[in-house]
Amino acid sequence: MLLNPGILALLLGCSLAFAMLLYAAWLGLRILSRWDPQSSSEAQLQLERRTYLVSTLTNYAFSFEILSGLLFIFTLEDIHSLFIGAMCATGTLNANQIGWLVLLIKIVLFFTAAIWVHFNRLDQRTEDTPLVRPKYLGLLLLTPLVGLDLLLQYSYFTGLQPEIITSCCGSLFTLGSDSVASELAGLPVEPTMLTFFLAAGIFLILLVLCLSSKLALFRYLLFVASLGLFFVSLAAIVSFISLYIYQMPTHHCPFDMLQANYGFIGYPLYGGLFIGCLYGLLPGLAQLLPKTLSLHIEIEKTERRWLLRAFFAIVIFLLIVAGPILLGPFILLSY
Amino acid sequence: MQRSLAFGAYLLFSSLLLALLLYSGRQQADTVAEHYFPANRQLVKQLGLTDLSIWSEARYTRHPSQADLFTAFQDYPGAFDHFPAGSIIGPGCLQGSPSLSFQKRGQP
Amino acid sequence: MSARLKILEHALASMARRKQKNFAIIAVYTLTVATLASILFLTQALRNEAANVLLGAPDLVVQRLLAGHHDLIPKQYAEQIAKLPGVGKVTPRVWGYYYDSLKKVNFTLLGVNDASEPPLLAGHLPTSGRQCALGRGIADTYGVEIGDSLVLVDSKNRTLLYEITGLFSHQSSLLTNDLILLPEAELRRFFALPDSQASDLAVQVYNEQEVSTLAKKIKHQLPDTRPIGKMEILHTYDTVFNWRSGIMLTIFSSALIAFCILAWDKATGISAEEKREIGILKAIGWETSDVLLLKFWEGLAVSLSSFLLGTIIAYLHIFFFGAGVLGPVIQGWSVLFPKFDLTPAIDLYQIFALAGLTIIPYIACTVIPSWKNAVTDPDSVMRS
Amino acid sequence: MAALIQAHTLSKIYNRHQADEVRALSEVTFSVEAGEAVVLQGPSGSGKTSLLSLIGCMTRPTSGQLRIGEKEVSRLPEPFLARVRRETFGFIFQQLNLLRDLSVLDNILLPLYPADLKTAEMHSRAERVLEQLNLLEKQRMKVAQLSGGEQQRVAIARALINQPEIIIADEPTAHLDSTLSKELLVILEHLKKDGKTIVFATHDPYVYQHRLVDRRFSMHDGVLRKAE
Repeated sequence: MLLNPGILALLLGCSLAFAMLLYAAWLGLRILSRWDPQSSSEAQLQLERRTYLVSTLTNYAFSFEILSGLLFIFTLEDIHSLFIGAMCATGTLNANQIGWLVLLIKIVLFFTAAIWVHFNRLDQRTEDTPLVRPKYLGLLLLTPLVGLDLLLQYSYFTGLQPEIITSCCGSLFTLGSDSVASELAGLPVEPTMLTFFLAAGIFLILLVLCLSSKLALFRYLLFVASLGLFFVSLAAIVSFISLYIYQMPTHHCPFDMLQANYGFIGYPLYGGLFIGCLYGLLPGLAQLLPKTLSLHIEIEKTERRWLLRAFFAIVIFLLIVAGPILLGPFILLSY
Repeated sequence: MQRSLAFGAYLLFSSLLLALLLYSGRQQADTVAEHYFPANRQLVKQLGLTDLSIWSEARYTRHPSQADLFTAFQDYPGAFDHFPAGSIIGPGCLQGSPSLSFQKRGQP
Repeated sequence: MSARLKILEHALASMARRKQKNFAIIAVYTLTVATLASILFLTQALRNEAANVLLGAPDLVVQRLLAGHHDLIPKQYAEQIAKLPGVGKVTPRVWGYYYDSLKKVNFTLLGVNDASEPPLLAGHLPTSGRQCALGRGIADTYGVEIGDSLVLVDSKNRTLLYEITGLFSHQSSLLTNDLILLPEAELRRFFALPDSQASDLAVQVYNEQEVSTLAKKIKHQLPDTRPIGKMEILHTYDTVFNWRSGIMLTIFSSALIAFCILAWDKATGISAEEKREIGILKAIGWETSDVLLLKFWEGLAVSLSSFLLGTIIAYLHIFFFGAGVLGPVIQGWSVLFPKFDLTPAIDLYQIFALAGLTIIPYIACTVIPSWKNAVTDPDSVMRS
Repeated sequence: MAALIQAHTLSKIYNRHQADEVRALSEVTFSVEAGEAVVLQGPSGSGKTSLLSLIGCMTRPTSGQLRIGEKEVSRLPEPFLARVRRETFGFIFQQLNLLRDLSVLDNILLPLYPADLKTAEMHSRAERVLEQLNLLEKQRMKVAQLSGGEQQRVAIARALINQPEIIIADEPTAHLDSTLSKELLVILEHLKKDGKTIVFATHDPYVYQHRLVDRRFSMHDGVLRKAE
């Protein structure tokens, strides 16, 4: 096991977050079993107060879980020098099988936790709190996921053996080998680029439609478009966006762009994508919530803000992507 | 209003100070990397050195990368103390062991 | 000014009114952060130094093992190794230890052949039999300078005098602190080493990629040897400092835990006065979430200011004051400990990791107490 | 026109189903019109304070209904009660409940912090109430340095800053000498003239016999009766 400060911070933080969530989930269970909005008893009042504790605990825990994704990537970048053959985070991730799984869970947690936090905030603004049950059920589902994240992270870091020779992005994302990653890297550039900009275009059009109309259908479509854009973008980053950022025709690594050599450009890039997709998902999901009047008013009030955030985040993302394609000296399409 | 401004100013000041320290550190590191690291590397090369001279109380701490396989606490080059006692018990004083001394210039 | 800022304003005002309590917390917190940060910065700097300087180390060091001991290696092994394809120069090295039982230090005696001037040396390398060059640490500890003489007792109990002709400058202390350089022939005489043998062999390898292959070949041809590659040497230092800092972080985490208990205690045991204040705020129309925000701001103010202050103190301590306080901890029993003149090797990642290690526990142990205070009954002020 | 405060069979039981159960209010029904000044009189422990904190949206009734203006508040969750409290009520407490180490101005501004008001608006409101209560020169002083009467006026200023419709005063003269009590009632009379509704709890005859009082209720063991 590596006693690296970043690893210690990650394990400590995730354990604390998990402990806080466990407590919150237990409180949530008690709230679920005894919740009675019609009652004005002392017990109900205590439960109402507990909901504050639950939301404070979960807000802190989820904020850390989201930050931990960053720290995780940071740490992978830092310790890559300990592994022979690892030149960036990809190499560290390949050092044992669990690495990629941890990353996947962290991405899933980012979206689910952020959605929970947003819906919790909606619910707290309404007088009749219609979301109490679905909210706490969701919390009960999310807590094991955070536990799993902690467990996998622990076994990943304990399983890291510095002597291991790992394959790095150079060998993982090269054309010709037989894996998902190499298939992504091997996607033909022109159609991928087309699909990517098409997906982004559809997303933006739907966004504008949602801003101007109240039709639920547009929101559902936007939800689908966000999901689509997210996966298409990830594929596009490996397939061609990375090439333009590194200005090299064979460098497909999705993590190198987070390093200082490339001006940390990866952070606004991934930030824009993740935040944009998150706020694109929310309006569609909000349509699925119970249709009480108070909630409806609150959704109408906040939805506009979500849509605008999605818009700006995706525009930033697209600008960063399009910048080097349009302005850079590197021309890929003629290859 | 004034208090949040003062607090904000304090945070800004100390983060700037920290940033400045980090930046100057980087500059310093660059100079060192340019001047002393090559010189030291040259020294290492010429004398054929293998280890840093940080701890000289025992052979395995003086040359961690060259130590014997059988040395206490030592299973392979680069293994470290696994007995916490190592940090509590100092080296003993052997009777009749030699010591280092010097003679000033001009003295008999 | 938004509601959040106004509540921040009140949070600061109420902290200013309880100077002693908050000052105590910030002081202890800052000290904890400074300790952890010092450990991190120091070991990181040492790692960086080792990684950069030891790049010049021999590509391969071949030692002979006899009954598990490190033993003298016959010089003819050098000829055999030199014949392997890809091997450049093979240099027999002669070195040994000299133990000073008064100071309890092992000095490293190293034989030199090549008299060409190395960098960072004042004076010159020993050329004749009665000369030597020393590391700065020895010179400082014993208060000697060029021209003085070193007195050594050899294996036959003869007292020998060596005139000091060269001293290494302090910039090379991390490498040469305890070195005593003698001409190789003189060192052989001193240790009574046979001419046909050496301490070990430094092997030059043309292609760095080939080092491990060559190591295998050498091990195969000469089964009683142990080849140590340069990567292994570099790796040793990476792990040693990673481990050292990890161990020390783990030990000092008890300080962190103690601090967390203090923070928890301070947050739980608020005075009747504070409790009344929160009651008043709620009675005049503050919501629970407003009070939680107030507490959040208080926590943020404490943790951010302590964190920044602590990190700055640690930085100054390690890189401006030569790790004066922490040095002895790393030093262990070393008497000849190099004066640290370290090069900062910190980036944002270390700062982030440090923030994670110190801020999260503080937040975690103040959440529940601040909630408990925030749900004070608003009508409590009416029935007191 | 509907009454401003309408209570229907309000009950409040503390520590229900426990050994130390206390029935503080039982089935109180009454209403207060806008602009009225109403007094609750009765010995201590009779439930006056409980009724005031119910009306002032500090707690929720165990049973019964309570309307403030158009809003049914008896089942509202706490954060919404706090909002009603902030927007509708000004409180003058028996023990003033000022933060003694803060300046007069800071104390007065406290109720406005959670509301999203512009800074200029906050300060113009503060100036208005400070002027009204003759505290303009003292606004930078700490409350602890003020005389009893001035502190009393700071407390009133704080109650007025959010421009409440209803003023609730719990034994406001209990710790005051007769001059200060007189001064307080003069201020309250002014407020009533401005159209504020005032609900007192007191057992000070000087207060409940004052000319500004429109109606009097007496409380005994949690039961409310019209006083003769």
